[in-house]
Amino acid sequence: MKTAVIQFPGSNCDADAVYVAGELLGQQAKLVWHTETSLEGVDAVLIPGGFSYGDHLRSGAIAARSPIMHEVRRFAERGGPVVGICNGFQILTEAGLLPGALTRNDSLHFLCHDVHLRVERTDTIFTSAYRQGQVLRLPIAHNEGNYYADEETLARLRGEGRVLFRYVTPGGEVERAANPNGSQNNIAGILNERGNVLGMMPHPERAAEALLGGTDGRGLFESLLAAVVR
Amino acid sequence: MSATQSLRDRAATFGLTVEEFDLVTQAVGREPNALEAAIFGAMWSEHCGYKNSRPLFRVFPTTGPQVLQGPGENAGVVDIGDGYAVAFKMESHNHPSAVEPVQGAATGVGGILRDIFAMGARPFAVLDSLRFGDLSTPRTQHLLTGVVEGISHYGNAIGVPTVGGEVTFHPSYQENPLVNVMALGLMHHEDLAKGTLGAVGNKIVYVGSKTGRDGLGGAVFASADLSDASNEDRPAVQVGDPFMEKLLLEATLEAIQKGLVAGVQDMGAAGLVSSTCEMAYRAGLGIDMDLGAVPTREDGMVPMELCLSESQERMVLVPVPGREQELIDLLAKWELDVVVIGEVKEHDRYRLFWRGELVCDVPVAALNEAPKYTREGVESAEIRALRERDLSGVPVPEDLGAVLVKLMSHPTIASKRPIFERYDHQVMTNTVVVPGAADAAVMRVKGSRKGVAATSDCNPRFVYLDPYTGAAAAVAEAARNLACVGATPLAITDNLNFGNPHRPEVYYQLVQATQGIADACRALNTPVTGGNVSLYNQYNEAQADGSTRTVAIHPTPTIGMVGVLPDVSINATMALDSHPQSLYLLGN
Amino acid sequence: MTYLAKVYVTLKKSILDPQGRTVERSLHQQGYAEVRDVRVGKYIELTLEGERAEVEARVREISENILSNPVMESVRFEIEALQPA
Amino acid sequence: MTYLAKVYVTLKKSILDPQGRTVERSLHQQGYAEVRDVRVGKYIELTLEGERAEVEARVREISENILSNPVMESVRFEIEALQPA
Ligand SMILES: Nc1ncnc2c1ncn2[C@@H]1O[C@H](COP(=O)(O)OP(=O)(O)O)[C@@H](O)[C@H]1O
Repeated sequence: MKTAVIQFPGSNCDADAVYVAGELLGQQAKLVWHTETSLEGVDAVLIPGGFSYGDHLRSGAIAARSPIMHEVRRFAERGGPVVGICNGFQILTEAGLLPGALTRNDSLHFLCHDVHLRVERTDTIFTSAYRQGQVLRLPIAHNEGNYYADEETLARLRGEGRVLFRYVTPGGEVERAANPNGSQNNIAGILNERGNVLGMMPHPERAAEALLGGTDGRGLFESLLAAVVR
Repeated sequence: MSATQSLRDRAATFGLTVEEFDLVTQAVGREPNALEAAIFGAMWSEHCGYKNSRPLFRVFPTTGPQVLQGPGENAGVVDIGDGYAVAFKMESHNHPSAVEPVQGAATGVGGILRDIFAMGARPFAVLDSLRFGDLSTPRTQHLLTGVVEGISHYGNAIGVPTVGGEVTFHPSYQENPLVNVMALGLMHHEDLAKGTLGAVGNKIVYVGSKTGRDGLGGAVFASADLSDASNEDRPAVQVGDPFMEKLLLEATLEAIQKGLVAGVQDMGAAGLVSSTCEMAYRAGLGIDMDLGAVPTREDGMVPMELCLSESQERMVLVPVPGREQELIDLLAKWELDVVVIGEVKEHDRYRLFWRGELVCDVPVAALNEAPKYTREGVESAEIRALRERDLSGVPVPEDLGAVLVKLMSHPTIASKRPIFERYDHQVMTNTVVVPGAADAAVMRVKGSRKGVAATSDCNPRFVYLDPYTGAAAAVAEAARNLACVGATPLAITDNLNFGNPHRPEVYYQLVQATQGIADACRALNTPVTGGNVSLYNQYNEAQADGSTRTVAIHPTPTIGMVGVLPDVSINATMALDSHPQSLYLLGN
Repeated sequence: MTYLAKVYVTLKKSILDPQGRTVERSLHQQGYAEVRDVRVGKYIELTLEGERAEVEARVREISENILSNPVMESVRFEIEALQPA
Repeated sequence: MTYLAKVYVTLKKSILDPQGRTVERSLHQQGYAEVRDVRVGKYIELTLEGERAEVEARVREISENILSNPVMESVRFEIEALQPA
């Protein structure tokens, strides 16, 4: 699997993404600078976390309008898998590749701690390595992860099974107390209509090694690998 | 200010005493002009020239086989084996944080990170040591919230994890909080960069943010020396831009790794002047610089403002001759503006030009050789009495359980989770021991089995009562914290936060504390590789009779210590596993 | 001609504004009990050159496509001619 | 009477506005080369009850002491009477 990790000025989880998709998975991963205009020969695109353009104006807003995003859109239209993590999720919504928006955490604070997520579906290219309903422990680190969409969009997301991850209690219950940022419906990650674009706030790449305290995030990369190789 | 007053009469407006002004006249060989006087004032300030503290540093051990770079550069560097080294340093941003906590603390993080990547190291951990007054007051709540927000804003955005620190509360910090930030960077030995100029003919390149009138608001200059911009136009607060710094960081490291730079230095206190003339001093060479080339954010800036502005996110680079264009292209890729502002010269002068005119021409050496003062220290009788108070008569409380609860609920002891959860402590995916898990943080080193551990410590109450033993104890505590995660201590950086050194009782604390640090470092084989001094931390306390009295903060020599783990997977935390375990008490 | 555009970006009424709520609570605590409906938005100033109609069209584009996100924000703007310096 | 107060908080001219600078650059890259001097500030709305003069005094206090930091920001406000709903 050849992964392109898109690098914007201000991206800061780019090297972490390359480390997991490349080193840990034993695959190829390369950084692609935001002014580049080709994704030739790439199997998967990863838009990493960070503070692209300092998160100025709105998080993800300026990055979403940079040249490479045109190419990412075409890649997604061809059915190529695209994952946006944290700031990457914000960029995907700003670019219109995913519906809704990510607004300020309801606590108004940046939060960095582990959360529990429930895997809502396993018949996707991102979650085949997990069990249905499996509860994952992954870290979050964001200021603006509060997912918002209008009622109609939410109803569609639910109806079409496009909510892939929800914040839950360690026991797997969707409860207000398990929601770190005020996201509607405890949404932590969603898919596009076609199911090949994923945006999520938690950081699977930070939980891919036992040394760092957890391996629950690894399944996402393994699922993707299996899908691409197949 | 009367028009007839000579520069010498108003030496104080340049931060010089009359005696110092005369020393400048002697060194320059004539009376300095106002710009030159101000430049000397800045370079001879405590912050740049360490005129009160340097003599005290002589007691510190600074060498050892592990030390690759001792004091004197942007940061100290220690060897951790396998070809890797760690650059680290601590710096204070106390006064700015007292005025504007968010930006004050944020720019503190920005400044220390520049010191680290100017050494060629990639910053990979930040620790923050914070002291505030009474948490029940609105002022302290405002300061604490703001400082934490500032650190989190800057550190999170630039993508360096904040992995540890300490927060304590004591009334002596009510008006004058302390914000000490330590940063660590990782590098390969061969990438060690220095703040120097290389050879004659080398160009001096300015990169980063444009220069504004930042940091001149607090200056005491006579208005005649500045442009006619009103005071309103001279912000006392500097705003930090972590986004710009992230670009600077990536560009600087890439330039160093590609061998494009002969010298690097960040522009910190006293901005352009201190960075360039320190570089010249290290190289033993001179500089010719055109102030007109300095990119400005505002119109009408004059030489004094250009020289002393403390605008953030600026660096000085010296390209390797012949590779200037490569460097400029690289910086452009990172969307950074770059200008050549000067050249390295054979002579030993610091020469500045403005609109074709030579406006400053002074010896580099004199600028960098501030006079040194040793004073007389006397212990305060009041404090001695406190220390010697007989405590044998204090009764043991009956309900020790209640005492425990009371202690645990003191903000200094209570959990710091609400603070460290606002810091991204995992970005870069190296943090093996996270905040709250132990008293020191542990980072792995990708590409090696090694781990790096870091901690910051000081118990100011102890130092107040007994500065020698208290400061030594801070070093010992830091070493214990490292040992408890499985690391071997390597070296320390320190941040000496004290009151006004002209007061004998404060000077006494400084002398005793530095001696305590030195002796403890010798005993533990952890040399001092750098540090920072913040003096004049004091406040006015209202007295019963309506008068006020100047009181110094508790003396606070914060110790930042770095250690190495041979195998990072073998580490320890405080967690007790659920199965039966035994607890042992070591020591006496 | 040189124009100053003032752009106001506010969260849509239907969207909860946690920042506004926090400011409101703090105002209440500080004795301003009569304050309600606090909303915090953005105020952006920009200067640009051109003919009035064209400037207006450009500012509209910028405001609607870049300075605000229609999913959650409303935007309005004003334009005023600047005296030549 | 009920009043709507509109408060504008801007960074002082001499203070670095990283947000404005970044937005300006991005506008240039997206083809709006004629835009300059972009400054990003805050726009706060609040509703409050009282006599006009008193409301004005209260809003001034709130604006100057709470909603802005005089060390780095300028603040101005407008007050308009709201039609009773
Ligand atoms: N300001 C801070 N920033 C980051 N981490 C902090 C901060 N203050 C405390 N911590 C972390 O919280 C934990 C407990 O700290 P502290 O209460 O100071 O313990 P101790 O006094 O026993 O060293 C440590 O892991 C420490 O690094």
